[in-house]
Amino acid sequence: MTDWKFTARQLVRNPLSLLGIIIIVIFVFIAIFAPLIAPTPESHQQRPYMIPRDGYRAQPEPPSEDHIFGTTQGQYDIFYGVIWGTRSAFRVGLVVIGIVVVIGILLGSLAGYFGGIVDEIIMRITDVFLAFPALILAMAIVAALGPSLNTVIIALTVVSWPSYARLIRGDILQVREEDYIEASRGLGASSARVILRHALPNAIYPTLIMASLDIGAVVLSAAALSFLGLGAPEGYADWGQLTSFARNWIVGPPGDPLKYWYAVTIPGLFILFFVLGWNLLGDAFRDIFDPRLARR
Amino acid sequence: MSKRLSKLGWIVIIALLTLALVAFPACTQTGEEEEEEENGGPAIPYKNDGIFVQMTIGEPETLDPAASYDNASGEQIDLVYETLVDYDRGAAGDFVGQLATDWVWNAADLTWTFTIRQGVKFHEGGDLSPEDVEYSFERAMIYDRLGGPTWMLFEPLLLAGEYAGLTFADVDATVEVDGNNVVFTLADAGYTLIWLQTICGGWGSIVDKEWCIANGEWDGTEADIPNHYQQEDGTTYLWTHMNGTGPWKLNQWEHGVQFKLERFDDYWREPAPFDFVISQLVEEWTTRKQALLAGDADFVLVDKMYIPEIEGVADLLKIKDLGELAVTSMFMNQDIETEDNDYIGTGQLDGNGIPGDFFSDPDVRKGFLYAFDYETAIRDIMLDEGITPPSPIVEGLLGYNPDASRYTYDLAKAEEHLKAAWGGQVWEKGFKFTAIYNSGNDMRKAAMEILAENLFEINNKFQVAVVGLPWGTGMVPLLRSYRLVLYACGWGGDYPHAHNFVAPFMSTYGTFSKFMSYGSAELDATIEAALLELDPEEQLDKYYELQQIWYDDAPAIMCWQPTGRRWFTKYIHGFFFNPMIPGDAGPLYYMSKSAS
Amino acid sequence: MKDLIRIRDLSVRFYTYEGVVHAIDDLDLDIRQGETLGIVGETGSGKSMTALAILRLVPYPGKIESGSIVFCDRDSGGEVELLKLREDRMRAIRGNKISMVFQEPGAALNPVYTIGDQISEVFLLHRRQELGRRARERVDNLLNDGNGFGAGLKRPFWHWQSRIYDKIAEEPHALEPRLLSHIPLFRRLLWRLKDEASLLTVDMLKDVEIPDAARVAAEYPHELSGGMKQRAVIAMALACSPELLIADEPTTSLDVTIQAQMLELFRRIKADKGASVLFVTHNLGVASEVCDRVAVMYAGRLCEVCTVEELFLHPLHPYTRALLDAVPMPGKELQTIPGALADALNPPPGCRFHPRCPSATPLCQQERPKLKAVAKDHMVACYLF
Amino acid sequence: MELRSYIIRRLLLLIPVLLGVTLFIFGITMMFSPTQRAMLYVRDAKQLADLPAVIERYGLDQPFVVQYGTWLGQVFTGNLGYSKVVSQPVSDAIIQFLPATLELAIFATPLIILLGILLGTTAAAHKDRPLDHGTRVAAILGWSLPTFWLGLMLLMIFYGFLRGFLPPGRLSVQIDLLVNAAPFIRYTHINTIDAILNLDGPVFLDALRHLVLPVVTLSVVNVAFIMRLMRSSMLESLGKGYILTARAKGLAERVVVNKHARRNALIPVITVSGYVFAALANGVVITETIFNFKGIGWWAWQSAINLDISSVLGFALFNAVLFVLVNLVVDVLYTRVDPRVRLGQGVQ
Repeated sequence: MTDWKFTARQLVRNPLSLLGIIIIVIFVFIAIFAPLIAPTPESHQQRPYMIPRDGYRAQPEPPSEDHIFGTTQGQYDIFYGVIWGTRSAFRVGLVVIGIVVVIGILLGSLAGYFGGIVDEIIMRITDVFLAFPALILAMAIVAALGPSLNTVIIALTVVSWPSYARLIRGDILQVREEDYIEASRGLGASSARVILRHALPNAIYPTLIMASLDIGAVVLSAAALSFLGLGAPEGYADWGQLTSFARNWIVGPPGDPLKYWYAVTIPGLFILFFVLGWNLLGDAFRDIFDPRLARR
Repeated sequence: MSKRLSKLGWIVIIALLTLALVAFPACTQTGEEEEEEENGGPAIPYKNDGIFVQMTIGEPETLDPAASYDNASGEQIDLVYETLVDYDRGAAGDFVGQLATDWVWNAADLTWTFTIRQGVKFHEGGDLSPEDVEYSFERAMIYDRLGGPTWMLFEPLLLAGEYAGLTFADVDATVEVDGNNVVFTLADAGYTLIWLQTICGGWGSIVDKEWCIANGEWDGTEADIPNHYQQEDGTTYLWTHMNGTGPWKLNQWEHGVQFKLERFDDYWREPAPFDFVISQLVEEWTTRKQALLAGDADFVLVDKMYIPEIEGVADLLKIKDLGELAVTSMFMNQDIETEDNDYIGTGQLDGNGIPGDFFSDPDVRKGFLYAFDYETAIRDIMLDEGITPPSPIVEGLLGYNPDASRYTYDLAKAEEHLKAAWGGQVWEKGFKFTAIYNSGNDMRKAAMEILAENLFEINNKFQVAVVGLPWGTGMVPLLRSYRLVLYACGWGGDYPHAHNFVAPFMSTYGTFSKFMSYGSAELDATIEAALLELDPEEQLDKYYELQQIWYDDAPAIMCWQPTGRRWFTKYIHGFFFNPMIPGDAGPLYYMSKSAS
Repeated sequence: MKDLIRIRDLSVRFYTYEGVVHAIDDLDLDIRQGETLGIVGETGSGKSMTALAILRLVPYPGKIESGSIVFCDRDSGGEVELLKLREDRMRAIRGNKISMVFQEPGAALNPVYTIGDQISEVFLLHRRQELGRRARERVDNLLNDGNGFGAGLKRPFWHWQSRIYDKIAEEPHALEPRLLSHIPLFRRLLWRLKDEASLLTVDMLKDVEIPDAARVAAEYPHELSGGMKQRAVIAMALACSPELLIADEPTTSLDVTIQAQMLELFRRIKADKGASVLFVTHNLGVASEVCDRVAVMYAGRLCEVCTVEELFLHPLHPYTRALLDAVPMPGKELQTIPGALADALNPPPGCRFHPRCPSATPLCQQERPKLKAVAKDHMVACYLF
Repeated sequence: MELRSYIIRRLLLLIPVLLGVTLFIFGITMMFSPTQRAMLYVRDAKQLADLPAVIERYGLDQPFVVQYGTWLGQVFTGNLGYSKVVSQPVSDAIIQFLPATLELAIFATPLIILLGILLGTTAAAHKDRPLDHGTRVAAILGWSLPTFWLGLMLLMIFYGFLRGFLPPGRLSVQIDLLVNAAPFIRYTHINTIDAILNLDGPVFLDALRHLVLPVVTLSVVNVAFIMRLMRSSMLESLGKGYILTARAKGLAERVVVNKHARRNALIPVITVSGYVFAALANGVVITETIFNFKGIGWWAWQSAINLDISSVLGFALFNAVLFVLVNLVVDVLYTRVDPRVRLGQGVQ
């Protein structure tokens, strides 16, 4: 456990990772308390994730008392959108990472432990998926299944599981060579037991941590898909979509080019900070886990 | 690393210097242009002398005049091809000769005789002859693209809607060459004016017979018809090639990027005012706006919602209050195809879907019509630049009844009707379905959302999901296979006659009514009677009657009839408005561009 | 014998997360001309750091805190304070006057360059003038002998080359060649320098008894055996006939048979070139074979400095004795040193060896014993003497 | 093993992967019912009116294997379907739109690699000093930037304040006419290269002006990626024994870093440069969309939002094949850079 303490101390002592932690904590807070921070209007109770709108006019309105971040195209309230969008972001990120890690552990450990034909088959399948640039495959899947938040989750899962399966397989392969697995096998433990009890915990802690820190990247991809119009239905609280609403309002009328700055800047900053938080943490962890940069 | 620069450092510096070099001329260029005006933002510089640049969002589907039935295609065809006669400037009832020098109506024989202009050259070098005219019309009719414009030709000539069921002899007899004349035989005197109006459209364009045949088009014989009747889309030579007699000829078509026309030097009239006419495809507004303000575009499409953005710009030519002959409606399909249909939920009236015949109950339709907030739509969506038409016969058409019965926003009445619908089951169980608009059209989307929102407010078991689907690839297949439930669509007139609005909306064969299973033989007869009525008074009554039928049947929600606006840079001169010109940029041949 | 290197009060510290490590603490040491001085000690005793300090190559986060290292140039007779030298002057000494052979020949060679490239680099760096002269001679020969049409065409080019190389021979950092060597494409025009360097390289490789030297020069490190690699590394270190060769455990990672060959090579080199050798090793046996004098280090400090004979016959310092007892020898019971190596972060006060010393006194715990001469060529830092 | 036989062997190994790729792509389309697929593929009103006939004609109700075989046969003859959004076959669309994207890549790739390597080297050489922290923060920031948002912000600034300075699109109107007119020969349809080949300065400058913003947008994220990788790789390399050797030789720090350390540090960077291709392929979709730069990414986006499945899948297939080939090239390149690698074996 001293290792964990050391890790924790490293994280807190490094200003960058500390900043990352703070950012993530703030976002977690926003996600949990979204209904308090941005209460859902009465008429919207049944569908809190749909951003309430104030009329149907296209032109964004600047921040005011009613809409502290202003409204974006179609009079969607930006504040409500970004606050509830935090929940959407966590949802996409956690679900995708969760599924991906489960699939990764399952297939990765199967491949890594049994090797041979099992390994070969699983690895060739990952080859197929890794043959596509990720976003393009995700785009194709979303387009084929019809754009929605769920298809985005499916698509991102499909494109990201192979690399985790490979990572975990690699970890398992490494551990398998180590003596104590042989030893426990010698004592008559079953393969599954060996994997579950010994190999997995030792092999994959770092991988798991790195995976969970990929939430930022997943959310970034989801936002990109949403921005391209291949995400949640219109009006759904989602950062990428809020950004895409601003696309036609990047430049204000002549003489006031930054008139609609809030429409594009605010949702973008939310994405940026969210991803930044995870990346800062990820960077710190990478240094901690990197044996090449072992502490001196 | 030492203070000295590495090789890489040098490369980066050189790269940056190159960038700076590139930026410099650009910078100085803008520096000269940016003369701030007191009000109305910076002056728009004069650019691209002799070139007309417009930025729009639609790309031509086809360049074949006999197949084209969309605005973007029609616009280019209008500039490249010519028709026998054309509307005289803005007036929709007066005509000027184009490829015809003279036209005479013979009431006894029901014939229109057109004298063909001499000395007109096609772009590829051919001379215009009466045979070309005959060939053009016959080709359009034997090709008869499904979903194309040809139905408009069959109706006046043969009282038919399509080639199926006719013979070549029938078609051949309607168009005959007589010396230097071409004689059209109409089926009824009621079509006299409509025929002239019809052939002003792009489908009346004259193509070069010899050139067409040489390039594998229909050879003019009956034997060759099966090869060309309803030929598959994209396979006709004319689909991607143009050879007209108009002031411009095709220069280059970069699919998805731009469409370029260049001046045709052997044009029979004064040469065209622009060396090039370039139509660029720019989907997003910011780029279009910036191009307009930077003088890179002379005309851009401005959606209603963006009007406040550029209203204050001094250097723009702002043209307002144009009476467009167009209407946007939401259609309710009374007989939905339920197989493989993702948009009707469970397909049952169980609160999670709707049955295929959901909209066949008039109470449902009327409930919907009362639930739409017409005023909010005009105010918020149209920014007060439009009106709510009571029926498809919109303002500006002969037959329009300003006092016709109309539906208004009335949630109480809506509730009343919806409670009565399907024996109270609708109210009790609720419904759920997906309404479709063509993605990118935010105005239609907003209209649907207003409706959905209001229905939800009446009873929150009424759930309408609003989803955008691409027009060509998403909506059209669903529409044509009767799978759309409630969908928004717009109609722009082909010719300025009430019939052109009644038929698509109310007849059994109509573009819209057919696909919402509205209409009956009886109604068709009423429509025909109104059309063929020669007495103006009587005709007016009959069209009024049709409007009342529309009100009683309540088949669709009439959302709005827009009032047109156009935006040019101030260097463009000579625009006049005619709702029948397919291109928004107007009559380019009569327009010009100069720095003054 | 005159001194070649005089180290006085040298302190090297490492500033780590955990705290400050005193890697070398007030070290005084002389290296004489022509001698082989061994530094022995356990891992972490600071012996390698001493070697690196002489070259001023103490790795980050280490820092030479204080002290002086004076280098007495045998050729010029001048004395320079290495620690105060400008960086570029220091570079001119590294690999030229003082060079170093590292422990792991596999790691010491850059895997992506050929052996020849890596050795030529030294010549190109420190022997530019000579290379320029040789290249010029070669061009002049061409000018004199060249006949025929081709030569006629090339003649102006040769003239130009002759001039450039002449300039390099006179003043290697003259403007024109310097400009040339910085412009990517033109740099290639100086290819004759490289050619000459390769010739010298092959000679050098032959010198360290590498068979088939020309072939080896064109090979990559991974294609050679450990012994060959070490020979190559030694050749690299000897390329410029240094006055001091620092060998940091040069034989540790090699097989025993190769070790013997290597030691033989070192002895021969010393005899041939008359260079001083600073031989860092933890192996007393190896030290006894090559060294004239030996310095024993413990926890960053010198314990004892004496001739190799004295060390084995009359070891004085308790640590030296313990060290000798720990050397396995037939018929002798092996003894281990009790306790663990001093904690570098919190070294014990006074004599650093006192916690493990069998004869420690209270004074040893308080004050640091100074290195003092107890006999000719024998110094020891212990209160017992 | 010889390079040629190595390449041949690798190409053979690609066959199962590519078969898997096609199977996967085809599998996606097979999730639709025959009717839906009929609606996807036909573009003709007449055929839409009679979908069962279409199903019959194209055998859309045949067993999976049969349909897959038919489809694979078409793919091999270059028939990837019809792109409705640009009214031409998918293969033609790829040919039409590829040059623009290549042009972006031609400028972005060297920028990404050179800048990434330079910054990574610099950061590593200044480890734990302000320069390192600065570049590191910049890299994390760059890595976290949503590309689409960056593009929009650039547009906001350059449109808002420097109108006409760095315009969207590929060429200005008049330059475009010039390029398509007689004396100018379009060898490659890559404007900058054509301009050089035609020795036409104005065209070159105009094309370059249009490239600046998209290239910058495309590069930022990837520069950050390469930089991070390069930094850690350099740090590893700088800790190696041969660096000490090089310093002990008396080499200047500049030479030590740029020659001895970097050459070694580049090896892992080369192994991931395949991912740079993937990142570029992903990036062009967003970049071209934002800057109205009509390349293959824009077309893919248009197809995707128009649910033009055959185009999107054709595009994905094209990218997969390209990506696989790029990885092959990277592997071959790798053997060239690292003398320790023997063909067909990999390191160690």
